[in-house]
Amino acid sequence: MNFVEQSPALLVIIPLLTAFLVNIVGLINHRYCLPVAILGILGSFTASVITLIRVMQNGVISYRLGGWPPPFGIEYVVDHLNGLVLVTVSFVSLLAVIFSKESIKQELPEKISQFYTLFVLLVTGLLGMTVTGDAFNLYVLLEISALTGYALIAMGDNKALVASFNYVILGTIGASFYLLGVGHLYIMTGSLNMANLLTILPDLYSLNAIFIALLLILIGTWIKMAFFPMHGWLPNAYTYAPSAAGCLVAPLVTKVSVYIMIRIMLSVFSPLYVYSIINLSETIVWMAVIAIISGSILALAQNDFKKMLTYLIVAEVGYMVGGAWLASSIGLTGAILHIVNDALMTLCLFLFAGIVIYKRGGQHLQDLAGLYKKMPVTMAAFTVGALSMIGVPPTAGFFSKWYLILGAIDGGRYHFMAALLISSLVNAILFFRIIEIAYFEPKVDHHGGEAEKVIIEEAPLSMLIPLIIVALSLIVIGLYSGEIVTNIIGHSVPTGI
Amino acid sequence: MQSLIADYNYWIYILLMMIGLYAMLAKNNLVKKVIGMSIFQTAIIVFYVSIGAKEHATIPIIAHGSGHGAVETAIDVAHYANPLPHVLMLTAIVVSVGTLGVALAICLGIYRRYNSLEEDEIQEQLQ
Amino acid sequence: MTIVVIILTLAGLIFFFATTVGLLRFPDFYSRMHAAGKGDTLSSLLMLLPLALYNFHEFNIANLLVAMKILLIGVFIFMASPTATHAIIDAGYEAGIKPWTKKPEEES
Amino acid sequence: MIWQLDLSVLTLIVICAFATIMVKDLLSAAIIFGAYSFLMCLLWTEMGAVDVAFTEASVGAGVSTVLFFAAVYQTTRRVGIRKSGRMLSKAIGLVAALLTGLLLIIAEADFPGFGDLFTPASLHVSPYYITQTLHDTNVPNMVTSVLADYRGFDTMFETAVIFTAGLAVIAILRRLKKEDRCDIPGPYVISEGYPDTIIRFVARQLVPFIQLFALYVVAHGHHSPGGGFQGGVILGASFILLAISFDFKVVLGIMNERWNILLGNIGVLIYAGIGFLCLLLGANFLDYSMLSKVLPATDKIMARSHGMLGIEIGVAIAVMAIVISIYLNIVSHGKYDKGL
Repeated sequence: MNFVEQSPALLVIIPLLTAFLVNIVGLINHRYCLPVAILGILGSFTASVITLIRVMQNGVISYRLGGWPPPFGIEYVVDHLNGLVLVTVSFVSLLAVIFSKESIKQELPEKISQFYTLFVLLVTGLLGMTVTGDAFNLYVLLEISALTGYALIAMGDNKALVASFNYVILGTIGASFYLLGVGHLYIMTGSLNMANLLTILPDLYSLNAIFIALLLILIGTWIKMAFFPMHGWLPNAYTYAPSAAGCLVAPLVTKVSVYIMIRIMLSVFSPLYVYSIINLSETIVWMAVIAIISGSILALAQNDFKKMLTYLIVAEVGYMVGGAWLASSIGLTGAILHIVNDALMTLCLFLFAGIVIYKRGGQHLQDLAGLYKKMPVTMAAFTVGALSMIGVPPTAGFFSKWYLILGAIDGGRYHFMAALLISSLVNAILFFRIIEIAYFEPKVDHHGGEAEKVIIEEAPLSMLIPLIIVALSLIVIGLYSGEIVTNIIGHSVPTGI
Repeated sequence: MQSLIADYNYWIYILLMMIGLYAMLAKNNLVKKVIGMSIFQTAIIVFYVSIGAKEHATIPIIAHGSGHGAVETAIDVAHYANPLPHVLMLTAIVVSVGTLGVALAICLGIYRRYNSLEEDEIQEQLQ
Repeated sequence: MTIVVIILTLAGLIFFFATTVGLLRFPDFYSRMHAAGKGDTLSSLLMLLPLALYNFHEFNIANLLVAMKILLIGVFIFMASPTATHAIIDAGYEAGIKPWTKKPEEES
Repeated sequence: MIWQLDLSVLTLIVICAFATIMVKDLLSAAIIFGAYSFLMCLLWTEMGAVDVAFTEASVGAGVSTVLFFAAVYQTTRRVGIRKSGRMLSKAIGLVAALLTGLLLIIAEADFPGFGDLFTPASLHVSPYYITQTLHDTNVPNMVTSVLADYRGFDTMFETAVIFTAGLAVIAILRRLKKEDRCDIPGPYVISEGYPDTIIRFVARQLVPFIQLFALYVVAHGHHSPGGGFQGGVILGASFILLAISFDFKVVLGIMNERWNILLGNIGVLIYAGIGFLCLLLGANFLDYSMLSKVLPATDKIMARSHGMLGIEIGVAIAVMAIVISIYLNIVSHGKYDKGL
């Protein structure tokens, strides 16, 4: 066996096998679950990095599962776009699994083995969705990640069950719409392979059925990514989920759905079709504008820190959908870069929320009071995440926003640019309010207790280290975003849209 | 009118789909929603299986073909129904029963906490 | 052979029809279940028998196997269907459903 | 296809769907839904999709209905009387349904005719499967060969989906602590009175036959409709029959919780393990032809056939364990003490 040769399959197979091992090991002793899960995800991360390097050296990789040639068997296709997303997904899940150690001990002590099995299966589903080149295989993996997501969210407190039920209903509608769209493509072309569809479809571009297939797939992915009018399931589900589960679900599920949308747009339908032949991009950019603004305003109205973050996710999804539909290659570049950045930023903020819940037992804004003195390192990392969310230059968030704004100007969509700026402003207000609470308002008002020594109570290292890594990576990616754009994203964005 | 009669399968699947979707979104009872979900998913299965149907075709199993690799007569493609949608739908049925199990489990969990399966009563208790 | 098959099928259909009429027209739970349980089992058998026979238009081992399988279905229906009827009636009895009597109900 | 039969079954299906949604009693809804599934099964047999019909018969009409029953048994049959103020969600539902219907009707105009021999779907990829299945894999049932070999990767994740579902049910419902604060007692009292001898006797006689049939379905999936999934569901159903006719404890006596979970894992591991073995032997993942290196006296084609049998067995084990586990969890509300 050649590890390098087989890396596209291994990056999905390793976590899949790990999931079952975790469960079997959990029957013996709960303590062994976490190390096995970490090892599995680490293996998957290694495989994805190797795959990305191979792609950067040799170009697109195609892997035939079962050895059958593409239109008949299932094919894995790794190009620059999903290579990047793969590395992001496995990196984020690696940090999230390390973080989960203490938090899961506190929140779900008796279901550790189930939690980690579902966790690793969710990672498998997300990686598989990213790497596959077959439209139906994507559906199966979509359902794996959806089912694990429902269960992980439902493991939270009482409200989580109701939220999870809504998620089941809407998520099933989303997945079914996707399946229906694929069915429409299948009845018109007879193929399920994405690359094959790309070659067959141009003859059929004039038909309504193809347009409706695209529309159904778009609606399906929009429900999955909580694009604004269809976002109803997201805030409650992510707010009440166990914090270790939230750290995995919140950064990744919506982003992978955005990736799927872009993949379908570029690799099943061509840029020519989605941007020129059909006349949808103006409408969708307007929808994205509404999503960004309403997400930001709803976030302003929240008192619950985690709920505020979930509404910010809704706004961020608007960024990416809008960027993808700007019909300019710069905008698309921005959207893809934002998938990576937003996954890391959301991870950073949710890790922070997890630490606050762990230490303070609550997620209300007032629970953050006085944190700067008690947990300086945590708050420093949080500040990096917040600055990135606002879009302050050295951090990663600035650059993707910059590309998005350039794309908006390039495509002449000034309302989108305005929405981005308004959203940045709202983010600034939100995060400075939090920083103010955390910095200036001490938890108990101390009359004359000026000399009182503040005890530094940082979170355990297993929680702190992922947070520090992700904060650092936000800065590093910010500094190297030019290289990422030219060396990786540039190859996957079609020029001259 | 011709297509109305000829393509009746497609019309029925659209109708079932609408029934399921309506039940999922509008019904108040959680188990009813789950039933709506199952109807919605079977509607899609009807759609796919209809794609695979061929006039005067038989089931996709090659008759008397157990001789090791040796095929006595040439296989007529039109003689067998298209197997691919069947395979896809086997997967879809499995997925739907999985979703059903999880949805019912969540319903039970909700009932344990709120002593009700009605959405509005649960919402009242949540506030 | 064909004539036997036709006669048996017709008999099966008649029994099925009687079952359905009984299920719809009988006055109470128990008599309806009685119609369903008895008529259904017999008519299924009457339908399966001609199917097995019809398969023998050409006698060979493969056809014999198919006929055996069809008859096996009949055997299992004969075991399962009355038991199911019994279980339903038992449940009805435990739930306290009163049997119908000839006297009009309002007197009691 | 006989279109008259087709049409009448479809009409009945629509009536059943309406009735399921409209009826005011959840138990009746579950029963009508069972009838709906059975009609679906009939429809698919009639369209030539025997494997789908078999799966629907075992899953839709069998296990799904039992799961609905178990859920209703643990909760309530009551469907609340609708209060006013639900107009908004009704309107959303209606608008969404109508819009979707409209979209699909527009798309339908471009579809090739139903039952047409020369649709793209039956000309592009599927002729390869139909003509090559014997040549490539020596399996006459093309559904099995496509399911387990050409698109075996889908099927592996399909098994993983059912495993995920089982685990999700355990994660949501299973209660390991003895007492739960917000516990509501089950609404129905099981009559502990007379054990019904007739039912128990017949069930005891039937269970071995059911299990034998399930094994036949698994083993004979290459030549006839059926395969690992259907066989596994039937095996699971035989245990459910035991649980219903005897006692909850009988099933736990045969297969306790740890074994059940272990079997579920082992089943999927057999599948993924065979795939991984191919990878270790130097081929791509799930390329069974490479198994001819380790299996005695098989050429590459027979190796594919044997590989398929292996994964079918894995699927059957996993599905059996998971079906039992989902049922036991739902019917005992996650407490594994007593139930239907």
